[in-house]
Amino acid sequence: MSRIGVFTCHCGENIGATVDCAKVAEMCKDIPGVAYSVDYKYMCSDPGQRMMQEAIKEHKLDGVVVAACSPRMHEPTFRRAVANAGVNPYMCEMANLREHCSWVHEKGEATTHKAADLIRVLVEKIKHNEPLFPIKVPVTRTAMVIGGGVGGIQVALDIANGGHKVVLVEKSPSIGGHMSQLSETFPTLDCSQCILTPRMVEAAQHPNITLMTYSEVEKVDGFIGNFKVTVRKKARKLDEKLCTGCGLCIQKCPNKKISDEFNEGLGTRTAIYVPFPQAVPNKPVIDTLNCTFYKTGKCKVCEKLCPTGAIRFEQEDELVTLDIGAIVLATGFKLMKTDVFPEYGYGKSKDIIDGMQFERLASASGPTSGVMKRPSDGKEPETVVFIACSGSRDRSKGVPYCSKICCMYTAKHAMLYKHKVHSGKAYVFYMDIRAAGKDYDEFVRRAIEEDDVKYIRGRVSKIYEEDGKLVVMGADTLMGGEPVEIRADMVVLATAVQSNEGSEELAQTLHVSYDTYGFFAEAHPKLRPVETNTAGIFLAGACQAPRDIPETVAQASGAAAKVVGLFSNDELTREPIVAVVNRLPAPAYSHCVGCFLCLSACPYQAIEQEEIKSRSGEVIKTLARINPGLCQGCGTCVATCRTKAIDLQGFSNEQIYAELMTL
Amino acid sequence: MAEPFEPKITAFVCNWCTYAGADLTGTSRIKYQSNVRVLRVPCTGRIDYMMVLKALHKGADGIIVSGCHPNDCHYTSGNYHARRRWMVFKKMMEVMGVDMRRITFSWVSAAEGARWAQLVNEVTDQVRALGPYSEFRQIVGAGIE
Amino acid sequence: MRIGYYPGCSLLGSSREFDESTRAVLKALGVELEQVPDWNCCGASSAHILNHELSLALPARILALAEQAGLTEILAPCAACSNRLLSAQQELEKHPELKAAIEKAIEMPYQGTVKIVNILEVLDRLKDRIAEKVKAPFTKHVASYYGCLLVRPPRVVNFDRPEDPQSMDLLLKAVGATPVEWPFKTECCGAAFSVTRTDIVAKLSGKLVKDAVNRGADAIVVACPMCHSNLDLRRAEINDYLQKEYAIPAMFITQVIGLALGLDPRDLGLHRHMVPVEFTETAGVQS
Amino acid sequence: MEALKQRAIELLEKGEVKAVLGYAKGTGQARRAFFARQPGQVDKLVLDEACTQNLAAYATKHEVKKLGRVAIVAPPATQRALIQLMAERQLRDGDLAILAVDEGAIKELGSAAALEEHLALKAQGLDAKDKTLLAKLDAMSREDRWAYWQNEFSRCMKCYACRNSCPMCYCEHCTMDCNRPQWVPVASHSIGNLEYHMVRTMHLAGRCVECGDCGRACPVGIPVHLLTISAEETVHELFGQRAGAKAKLDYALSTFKTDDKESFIR
Repeated sequence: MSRIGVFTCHCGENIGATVDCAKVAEMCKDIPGVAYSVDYKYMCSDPGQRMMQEAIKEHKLDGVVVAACSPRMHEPTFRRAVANAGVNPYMCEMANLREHCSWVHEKGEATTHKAADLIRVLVEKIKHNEPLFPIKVPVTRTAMVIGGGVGGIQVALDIANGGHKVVLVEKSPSIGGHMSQLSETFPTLDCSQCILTPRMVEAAQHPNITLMTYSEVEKVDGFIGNFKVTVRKKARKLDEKLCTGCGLCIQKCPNKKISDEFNEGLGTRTAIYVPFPQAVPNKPVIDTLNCTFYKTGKCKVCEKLCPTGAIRFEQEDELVTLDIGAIVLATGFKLMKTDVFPEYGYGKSKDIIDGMQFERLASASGPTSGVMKRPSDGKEPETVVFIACSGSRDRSKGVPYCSKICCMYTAKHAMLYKHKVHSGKAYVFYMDIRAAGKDYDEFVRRAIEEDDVKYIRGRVSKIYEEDGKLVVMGADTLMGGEPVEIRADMVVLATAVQSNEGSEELAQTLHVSYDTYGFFAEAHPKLRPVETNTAGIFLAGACQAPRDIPETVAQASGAAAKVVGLFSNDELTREPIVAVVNRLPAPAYSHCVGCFLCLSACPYQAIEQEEIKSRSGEVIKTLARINPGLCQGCGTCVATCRTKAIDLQGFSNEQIYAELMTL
Repeated sequence: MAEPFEPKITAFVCNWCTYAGADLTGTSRIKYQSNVRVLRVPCTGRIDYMMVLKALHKGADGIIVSGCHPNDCHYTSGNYHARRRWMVFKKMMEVMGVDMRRITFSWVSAAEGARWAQLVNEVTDQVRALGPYSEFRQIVGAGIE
Repeated sequence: MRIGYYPGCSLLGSSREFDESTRAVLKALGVELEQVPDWNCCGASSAHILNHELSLALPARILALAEQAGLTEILAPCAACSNRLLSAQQELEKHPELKAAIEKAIEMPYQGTVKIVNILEVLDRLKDRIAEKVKAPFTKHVASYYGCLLVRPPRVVNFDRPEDPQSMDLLLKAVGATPVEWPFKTECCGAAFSVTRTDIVAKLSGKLVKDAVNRGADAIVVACPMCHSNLDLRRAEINDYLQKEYAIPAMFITQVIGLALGLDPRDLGLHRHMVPVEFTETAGVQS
Repeated sequence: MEALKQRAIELLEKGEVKAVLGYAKGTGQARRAFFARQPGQVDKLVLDEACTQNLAAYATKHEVKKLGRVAIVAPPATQRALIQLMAERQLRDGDLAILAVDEGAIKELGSAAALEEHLALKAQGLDAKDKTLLAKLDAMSREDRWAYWQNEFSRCMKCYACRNSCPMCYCEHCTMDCNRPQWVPVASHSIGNLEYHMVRTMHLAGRCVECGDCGRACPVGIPVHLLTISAEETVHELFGQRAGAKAKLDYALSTFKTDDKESFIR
């Protein structure tokens, strides 16, 4: 027989004025199993808690119902108090006499009866409560950051400076990401390379950071604090330890006409190459698709010339498995290509370029050394048209969302162009100018007012070539829809920001959710913006949604703080409100029949398969098992299970049934 | 003279939205009728239809099932799963001839204190007008209690 | 092959040659046309601007008549007609209550089962047969001009690529012509202003004529009576506006195919054009 | 029939299967399940209009699984049940040789993929009698429907024949056997019967292959199959999917779409 104590709180006048607390306490004495019932002015006060603790000891209580305010308010308080009196904290439940009764009903018999009812229900529940213990999960204090752009670098540095090990995985040969491709950055127009390169070097030299460039995540197992991540180190065809980065191989490589990804196809590179001069690490890779040796079996010029003998033609990809405690995704974005717009000629014209290509044209380290030359014939463009929202906010052909960064970088592009070609004319076609950010609107105003960039509010319906010019046909909607025709030398499309190549596959590998457009989904759009639904996996930057640099960096530091917080303990402590699959002696083993229809009901991928094996190792039965490290305790699987093999601790079938049968 | 009929209303609510919304009703001191008894579960996803059946079994005249609005689920998708379950459950109950005017599904967020009061009042009034769910009580009476 | 035929008003009036050439070409290709009996106006231009119910009732009556005649498919060569018929059919399918009201108005049952096709769709089906039967390849540079109604709005007409259609180009290639790359395939000709604002037509269609010539076209090929009127009937205004005598003819796709099949230019109504089609007599012979 | 017998003998003789599960003559006009374990027993197999039982219900039994690979005579509903059992991981791909019977024609299907493809070609239709009854129920007032089922259930004695005949009711521990807590009263009184049938219906929504065996199994003639069939039809109407079509997990009630209709929610 249970020995339950009921403690009814007046909450001063808050409950006491509407509910006859003394009467409630009296009525509760008659509930079977209640060994003690008392009312008190303020249960949550120190004397109130002390009184409760003494009563627990004196009356040898094994369960407590505190009838006071909302459990969302004081449940932790009272559970702590109960624990201090030597009773398992999960043997304490709260009846909500204040928010759900005294504050919302009129004083009277019915309200007092309702108060007693609320208590009665929980007394019955408590009879079925089990002592629960916090779940402890050990934590491996090494983080993995996937993506080595500015976001990933920031996360890695912040975690490393917090004293924890970080593995920074980047799929291309160098860290730096898109930011390393930019010429200048808005709204300050400071050189992108100049501010990024020191960070790249810092990351490379940090004792707590291990760089894994030219590497990709292949497989992720485990759960928060205990991931096992398999990384594919793609073969650079080079012994990185021997290579000094002298660059002789690059100079002498005979194959020099390969389209250069870093320059967005506007320049060329060799078959053995580093993506850009400031690359970190400054070690080349061999592009085996274009290398003469891999194509014809002859050449090996680089191998002959390498002073340290570092070239390894026979080198193969390597798989490395790492123990990781937390993962941060910072895989960035890609731009929509210019060839998806039929009205703009499918990008057939070389002089219709995207924003990133313009960055390379404007960059001092770019293919034109920063001199404005249009790609088709190298002439200085006299008139340039910039088209914002190319593909963004376009339900019919593009993506419905706003790409967020284009308003700003288009203003920047127009300014950069005007700074380089003083006599040139710059036009911007836009839908709305979204320049919400510190110094952002001022920046756009500067482009319009000081640099004389002509902003035309309207869409461009068509671009066609005529006599060596690009005829841009549009409308000026602020002039009553007046058609506008501009004969331009170059057109820059601010194409939509899209989720990066392979992000859906990566999301599936990591079991994180993603939206229709392949952007990773945050756990809560407002309150948990840097977390994913999978515990221990966090987000930074444009892999979640279009983001600019300051936002990416801020979010990166946020994600890093989450990781450092997670790593501040040896063990993770989690509320034991988790689902459990029942276990029985052989031959049943469990009520679970292994239909796994619950699998897709779990928002957290916490349901695993567990094989029951005989002594000879033969699988007798396959059961569902719920990983307590991943389960968040929603109970959706419990309601899905036909055999009632799954139950939720703290809200078990027996507890709820008992409550229902008391109503 | 028999006492006027007061319906018994059972509400199943999720901890994070509707329960919190009902807390807000309290902190806002918005009054509503006291017929309802609230049963708290973590998520609408946890609400097994067995619970609704048992509530009817125990003589509930009206039932409220409520949780987070779509997209707002604390557990991301528990409410979406619940919604599907209710869609099928509702149709099954209709086929069985259960009076579905007595079961109300709703979304009440943690910010909708006034809406909770309104919902409870509406359901209470509606069920009071319908009278006791005697059809169901009869068959319970026919069993051995 | 037998197919229903809805000529519409244009094909009996200003664009008789479109009707003549369509009949002649399809006959040569072994297609039988069965005219929808007692057909009426499709409601283009006026009805669909002024009265929504009428804009549905008129096409619905045509389609209901076609249903009664046991037709499963009708060809509406005029782009405006086919556009109106399709729009009405789709709207009535989406709104059963409207359908009931319209059935009452036209005093006929309406099911909406008749498939509406434009001339390019029909010719496209016959492409292999056309290629086989070519007697005098039309070895000209042509600017294929689709106009707006054939491909827009895409969700209604659901035909070809709305920004950069290809079907006419492919047909023209099949009869030996070389379509020029030009940007104005679907640019506005000034359609409805043909009578009221010839100045606008001159400006808009003038752009088309000038560009087609600049890109080396010998003919502009169309599949819409309005396009044709503006490019042909209004050539004088166009030339006045452009201050230059442009002699490039505007031809219906059916006329081009007809010539290639070796049909008599008179049967194709080529003599009816304002801008003479100079190379007709020798078409296929000269290079 | 001859083709079936011939194939059955071959399978048994070559040792490809340990038994052929088919139909044999039962009492009177009835047909019963029959395991032919020797080529000589194959002659007892029959295949006619009266062979209605869904033999898939046997496929998940321990005793049958212990035999090893078994061939099973499978009319369309049985085929659907088998693929659904694979989706629910109760049968493994290749565990069975499926002798698909469609209007007399026999086709042997060895894998889930073959079965899936075979099923994709077929439209699933309801029995005319069931359709009429469902329409009749649909047309009733709610009160009449309640009265109808209460009247039907009044004959129910909870013999669980409907459950045991069902190929999808393979759980070793049924909710009905659940006593901590005792969700559904054991006794066959009104509330116990009602709750039993409600729970059975909900458990089969999205899983019912619409074979109708539960209704045929009922010794007192309650059309219990209409409940699960109408639930399955609801699932089809709402979510556009049916059980017994795919060998991969695709359970309507543990998946969702963010735009599922919710007009009933206020």
